Amino acid sequence: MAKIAKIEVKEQNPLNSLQGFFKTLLEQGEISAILVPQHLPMKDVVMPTLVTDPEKLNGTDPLAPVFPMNAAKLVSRLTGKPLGGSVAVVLRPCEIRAFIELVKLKQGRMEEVILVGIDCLGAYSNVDYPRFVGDDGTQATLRFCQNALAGKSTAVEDFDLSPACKACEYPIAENADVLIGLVGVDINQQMLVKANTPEGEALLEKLKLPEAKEPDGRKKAIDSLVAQRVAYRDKMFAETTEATSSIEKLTSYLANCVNCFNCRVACPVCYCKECVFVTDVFDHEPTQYLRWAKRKGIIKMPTDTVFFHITRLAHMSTACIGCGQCSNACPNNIPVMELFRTVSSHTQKAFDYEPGRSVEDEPPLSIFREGEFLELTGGKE
Amino acid sequence: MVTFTLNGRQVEAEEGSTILEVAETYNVKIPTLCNHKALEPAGLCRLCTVEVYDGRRTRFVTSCNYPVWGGMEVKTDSEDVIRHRKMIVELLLARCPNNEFVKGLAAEFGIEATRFKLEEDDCVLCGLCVRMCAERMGVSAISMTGRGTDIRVETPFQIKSDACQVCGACESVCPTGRIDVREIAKYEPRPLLSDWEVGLQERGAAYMPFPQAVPLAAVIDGEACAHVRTGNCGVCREFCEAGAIDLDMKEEIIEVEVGSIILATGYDLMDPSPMKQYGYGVYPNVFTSLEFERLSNATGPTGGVILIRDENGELTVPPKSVAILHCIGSRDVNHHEYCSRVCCMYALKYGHLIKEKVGHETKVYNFYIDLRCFGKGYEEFYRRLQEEGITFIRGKAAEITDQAITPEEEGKLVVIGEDTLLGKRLRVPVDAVILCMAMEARSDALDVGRIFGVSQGADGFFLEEHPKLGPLNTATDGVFIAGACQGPKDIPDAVSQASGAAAKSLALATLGKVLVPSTISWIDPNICAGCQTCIGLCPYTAIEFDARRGVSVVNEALCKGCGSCAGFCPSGAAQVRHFNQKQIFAELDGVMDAISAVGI
Amino acid sequence: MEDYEPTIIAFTCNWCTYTAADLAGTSRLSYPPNVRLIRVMCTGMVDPKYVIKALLEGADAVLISGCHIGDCHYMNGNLKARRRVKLLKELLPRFGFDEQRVKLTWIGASDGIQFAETITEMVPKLKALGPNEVRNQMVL
Amino acid sequence: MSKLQSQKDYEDFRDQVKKERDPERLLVSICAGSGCGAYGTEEVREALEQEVSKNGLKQKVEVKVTGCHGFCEQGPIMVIHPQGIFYPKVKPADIPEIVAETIVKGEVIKGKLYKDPVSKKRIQKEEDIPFYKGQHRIVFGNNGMIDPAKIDDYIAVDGYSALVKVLFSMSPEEVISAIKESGLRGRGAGGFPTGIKWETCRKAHGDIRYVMCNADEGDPGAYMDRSLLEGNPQSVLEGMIIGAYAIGSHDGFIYVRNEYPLAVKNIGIAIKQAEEYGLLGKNILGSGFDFTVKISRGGGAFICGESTALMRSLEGQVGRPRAKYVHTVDKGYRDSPSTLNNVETWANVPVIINKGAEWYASLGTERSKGTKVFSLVGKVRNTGLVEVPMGASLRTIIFDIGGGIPKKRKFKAVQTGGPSGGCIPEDLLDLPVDYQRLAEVGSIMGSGGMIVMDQDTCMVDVARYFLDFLQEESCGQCVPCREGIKRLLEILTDICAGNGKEGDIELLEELAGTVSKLSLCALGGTAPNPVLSTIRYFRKEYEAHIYDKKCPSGVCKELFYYEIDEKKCNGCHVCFLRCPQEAISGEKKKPHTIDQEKCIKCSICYESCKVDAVAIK
Repeated sequence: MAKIAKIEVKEQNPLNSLQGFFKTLLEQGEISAILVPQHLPMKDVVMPTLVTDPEKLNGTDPLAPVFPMNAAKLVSRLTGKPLGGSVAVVLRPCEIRAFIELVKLKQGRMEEVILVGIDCLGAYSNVDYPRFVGDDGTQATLRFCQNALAGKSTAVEDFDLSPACKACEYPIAENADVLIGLVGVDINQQMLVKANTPEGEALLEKLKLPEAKEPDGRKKAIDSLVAQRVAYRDKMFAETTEATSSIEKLTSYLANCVNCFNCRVACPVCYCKECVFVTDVFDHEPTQYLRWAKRKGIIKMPTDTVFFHITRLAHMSTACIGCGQCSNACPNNIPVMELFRTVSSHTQKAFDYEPGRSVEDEPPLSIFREGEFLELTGGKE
Repeated sequence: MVTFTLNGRQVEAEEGSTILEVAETYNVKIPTLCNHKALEPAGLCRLCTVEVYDGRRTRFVTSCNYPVWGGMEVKTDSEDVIRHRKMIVELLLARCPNNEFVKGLAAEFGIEATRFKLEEDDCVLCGLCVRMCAERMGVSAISMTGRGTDIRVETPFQIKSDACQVCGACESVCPTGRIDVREIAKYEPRPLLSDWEVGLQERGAAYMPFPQAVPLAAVIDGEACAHVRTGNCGVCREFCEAGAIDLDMKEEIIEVEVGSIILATGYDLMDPSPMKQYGYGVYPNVFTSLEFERLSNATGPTGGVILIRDENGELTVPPKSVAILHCIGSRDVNHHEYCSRVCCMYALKYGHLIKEKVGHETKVYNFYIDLRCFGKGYEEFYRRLQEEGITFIRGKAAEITDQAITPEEEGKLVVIGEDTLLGKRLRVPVDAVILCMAMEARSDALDVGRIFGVSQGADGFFLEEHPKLGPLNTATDGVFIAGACQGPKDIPDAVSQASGAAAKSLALATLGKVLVPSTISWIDPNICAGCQTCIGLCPYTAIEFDARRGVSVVNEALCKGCGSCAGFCPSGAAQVRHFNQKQIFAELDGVMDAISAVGI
Repeated sequence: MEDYEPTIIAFTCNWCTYTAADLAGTSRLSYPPNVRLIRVMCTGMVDPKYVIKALLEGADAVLISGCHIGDCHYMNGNLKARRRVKLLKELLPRFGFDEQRVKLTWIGASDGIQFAETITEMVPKLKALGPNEVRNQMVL
Repeated sequence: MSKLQSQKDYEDFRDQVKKERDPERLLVSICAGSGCGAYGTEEVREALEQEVSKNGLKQKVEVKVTGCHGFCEQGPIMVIHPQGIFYPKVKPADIPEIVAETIVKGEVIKGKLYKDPVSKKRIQKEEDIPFYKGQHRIVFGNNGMIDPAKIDDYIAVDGYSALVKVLFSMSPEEVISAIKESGLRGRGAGGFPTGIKWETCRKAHGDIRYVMCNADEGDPGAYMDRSLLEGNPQSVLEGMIIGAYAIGSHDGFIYVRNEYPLAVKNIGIAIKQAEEYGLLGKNILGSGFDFTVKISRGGGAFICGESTALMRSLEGQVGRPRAKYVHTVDKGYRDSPSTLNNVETWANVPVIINKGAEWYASLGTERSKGTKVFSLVGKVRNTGLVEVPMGASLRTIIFDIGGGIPKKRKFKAVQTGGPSGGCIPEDLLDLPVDYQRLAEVGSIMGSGGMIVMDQDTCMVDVARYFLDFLQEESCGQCVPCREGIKRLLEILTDICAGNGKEGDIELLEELAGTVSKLSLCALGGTAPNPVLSTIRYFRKEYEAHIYDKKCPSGVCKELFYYEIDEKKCNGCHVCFLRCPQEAISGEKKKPHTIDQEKCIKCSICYESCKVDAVAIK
């Protein structure tokens, strides 16, 4: 049975209380640092910061509806080799799930890290956030949270939360060591702190927070939120499937691609140090271009764009956790996330694989078994 | 050690040994009946009674279980002892006057008749069977039931026992032949047939594998041995004077590190049973070539005398005429298309042996397609046999029947065939038929091949690397093949090939090192992200993780170049030399370019 | 489309199917000339990229063929290949590549006949399917 | 009852029990041993209790149902204390008078007293009756005072004082040496010195030792062990605990035949009570010594009385003996050192400890000490259990105590030691009975069976009878016993049937020699005794059977006929009336004759003739 405590909210300012919680965490949690998003001096930028001084936690705002990058990559950098101290990382559910995938690929370690997850209400795209935030980032965050939790529209002018967030079925970071619960909770009064792992329980023990119970409405609120997102997602799948159902359509879908590979750079689970598409394998002989062109009469330049995307799907669609940073990063607004999530839904199902669920699950292509997929060869070994 | 007097002579013995044991070492014979080396002495028959004088009085004790002690005086054949023993035998004779064993025993004691009334029993109630079953087999399927004169050996409630494991140990120790395991066991006893004698002879669970076995030592058939199956029995230990039997020996897997392996697993003789027209298994005197080989062999079941089966199925009758049918199952589109190569020559040999051993009047008919007598001296041998009067009929025999249509066919096997040289249909009555069966690949060749990475050819035999350039090699480096596992061949050919394979192995051993193929993996450290997935996929544990650099590294001595790593590596850091991505893509481009140029 | 001749790119393992193809040849077995073999040491080294690329370059089908399960010269390369083919079979049909354009078979070294039969069976099916539309697309 | 936890606890309790017993109080003791029980003790007890309560005497009179008094011939026996008035053959109808006269008034009813058949006098007290007078009852003495279901009764006669003495003042070695000095020998059959047996067992290698009580009394007609277990089980138990202490054993068994239901019941009660009192079980009387006893019920095979067979039976195997070259004291039950003694031997132990080895050794003969209980049966007036010092002569036992042969018949022989004992003739009647002497004359002590035979007993038939028993009871394992006894019986049967032939006696002797010398166990070893002893002392009878085809005693039906002596017959007509075959003819007061065609030799005429006119020819 998970252990549940609460953060009491004073003056109807959950953000302040959350900051207070982080301070307690840093002071009493026997940890060396906290990785947590913080408003930077530039008024409309919220970036992960690594904080060791409790006093420097005043600007932290993990609730801000933006995440310029998937912080799993940062946690991977922090934990790839022994760190020499334990660090608490405050992450969105998709970041945690991405991190778990990276741990499977030996790009990070679970040791020395406490995963602190916060119920995710979604985020605006990097481009839209400055338009949303206005002058006071903190107030904007509080306003957003109240609205979102109350089920009111999050749309502003002509934009809304990013499609990835709208289609995300994982708003609750159930696999964090410590989970901060907002959904179904009156955050003007309190926020839940729930320990899901022995490590989380040990930490909560040290913090001496008042005990609490899960509010009755929380499960219902979560279910309703997920249902809303699944509905959005399924619509998105249908549209994308239609939009990419032939190679001709796919070509149009990806027509704007300029081989900048930003999507793969932004992708938290695309873990290669150097993508094969930038190695010399793809340094084609000039004569080859001509031969291709001769064969087809016309080839689109740059070449290898569709090849790149299908290959990337082959490589990591099973690991795609749907954070949407690919779309966020695309300079030419290609709906990369939509394509990946649609294809992933098939490839993940084929191997009965759910990325980010547990480090115990092995990535589909890293293992093999006798007697499986016999239908491929007519039912015989 | 204790010292005592045995028939007036000072003897020494281990403490704890029995008088009987000591007497045996001093060559003093004491008769026994219920004593058995493998069983605890019970002292039931009392035949081994001797006199012991302890300084005060004389007592009669059973020597089988009386422990010796210092200073005692033992007489094994005093007048009294002999008188009493004779009385015991006389009592037994009265009980079993018609039993050969008891009659023999009585004769040994000079007893011709008994003074008591005669009964009609053939059990002396020595209890050997019961004790064997209980003490050694741990089963107690039979026991002594009743009391006093009603005592007898029985199964519980006289019902056929399903506890009986049909081992026959009871039968084997019964001196009088009273015990019949068929009367005890619920299940039918199954004889153990000798593999070496192709089932023509029975054997025990412990047996000599074959006369020329090296080392010439007995083996124990684990599936039949009661000790192996149940942990009981172990009687053989008591009888092996060399103390060579270790029944606690466990099957063990011995790992031997070798530089090369020669497969010489041989062949199977094709089973003729499905070819109904030849009546194998139906007519007792239709033999396979291998069975006939044993029948004519000096170490075989008949000691080299060529005999065929009588009406009881026993090998007792010399044949007056024999047909030898060539190419059964080989050179046959319905079975094996290939020629088994050795049949012609052994068939000629059999003809010669029959003439020589059974007599020149014996008729031998060969039904052949062609006679393939290639090789040194072979054709000459063929000619000689023609001169010896052996009949050669060109034409494959079609059928064997016992349905006589003429008086001279009565009681004979009739080979129906055609003499293609004369263009005449034939019916040849003979006493016995030898089927020259095809040699075929071992039934487990597939499994063996998998273990060693050796493929089978279309005929099922192991595939050599190349028929001309690599006849001894296989697809797996360091694994060679020799003999009939590679294809039908006779002894000189098998010896030649084996010598060659041995030489190849030795060549490797002498060199002491092998060249590894260049087609192995390499991981580009500049690209490797250190995910270590390749380590889990490598079947040869040839990849290690270099923690310092954070990259995986291929051990070139272990890598076989399968490319499991390359097939996965998303960044292309892991690549197989000569099969790297650039090369494959180039190949692909080339193929596609060429196709587009010619249209197909 | 009567004169359409499908192109099959076959990634064949060195020990089994490549040998089988060789045997089919030395056995003088006849089968359609639509196949091009790319020899690999093991099906376990076939990168999904190769299949994607072949199809994008206009091949009408890709055949991956190796040793029977349990017979792999490298113990289990074919098991790994099977998972990769499974992935491709999920992935490629999303973009209109018919499922039949990727084929996995096990053909042992002595199965020259089976190799010939496999190709013989594939060609009419591919003809019925029509050419890979990528042939006329400007992408690679 | 809480457990007694020390010597003092025991002594206080014993003194209390004794104090509560008023020696002057009226006590009616009724024998409920198997003999008296069969005569109707239960009905007598019921009638007595009814009568007592009817007269309002419940407080004044104690009715005690006890074990066997020994004089089974006279059952049911009633003894009224404190006067010790002995009433034999009491019937329920006698009760009102006994209560009215003897209990209420204290008057003796002369007519109901025991009448000595020899002196024809009425005798009032038990101890004055010749049957008891000649006895020395150290083992059986207390039977009449104890209700076997009440341990307090045993403690009241100083029961368990020997155990207390042993536990708190003697070392095991001292106990063993006391037993050795007493000269006690096994009362079962072997006669092995008990002390030496215990000592060997104590010294034998092994962690666990067992003591066992052999109550598989199998001899036909013998029942002393049964009576002891039924009447005074605590004494046996006390002996076993003392033995266990001496040997160093903590586990005991009582192997008792299931045909003795009362013995099984009483020893069971005794064990339960002793455990409740802390006299058995863990930490006996706080001494730190543990000993538990289990009862094992045997199926009644004669052979299971043999020690190795008994132990195999205990182990759950078929009760068949093994060679005893390795003694059971070294490797017995479950291959552990085991001491097996018979019921009577165990019962002697507390006596020896209490009264001292020296006192015990003063009883008996040079090599046979103490007393022995015999079951005196057969053609003798006073059948019953007789306890005499070793060395008492056969004549004393049979004539003085046993009252001689009834019906004026002549004594012919006595067989001692059960079915495999020998038959001892009249001229050896003065033989002092001890282990050696019996062996010398070709018999054995056995467990104390004693069958008296009169002139009408055919000795060949006797031998045949016992061999028939032994043939069935032999375990059948070894050749001489199984085949030999069978053949001995075959020859004897032939002789009895008139088919004897010359050489049979010699063949019997030769075969018997082999059987006795070569058999595996004592059953076979002693089985020929009946044959050999009868040949030795009654060879003439054999010869008469074989050569004359006559059975002089008139038993073997093929070999005699009855004839009425005309001179003696007074024509009383009794035989005529009684003959079931109407084979006798004759008028009253005139000599009768027997039609031999019709006569089936049932012997009714012979038995009923008052003038001995019916003769065996």
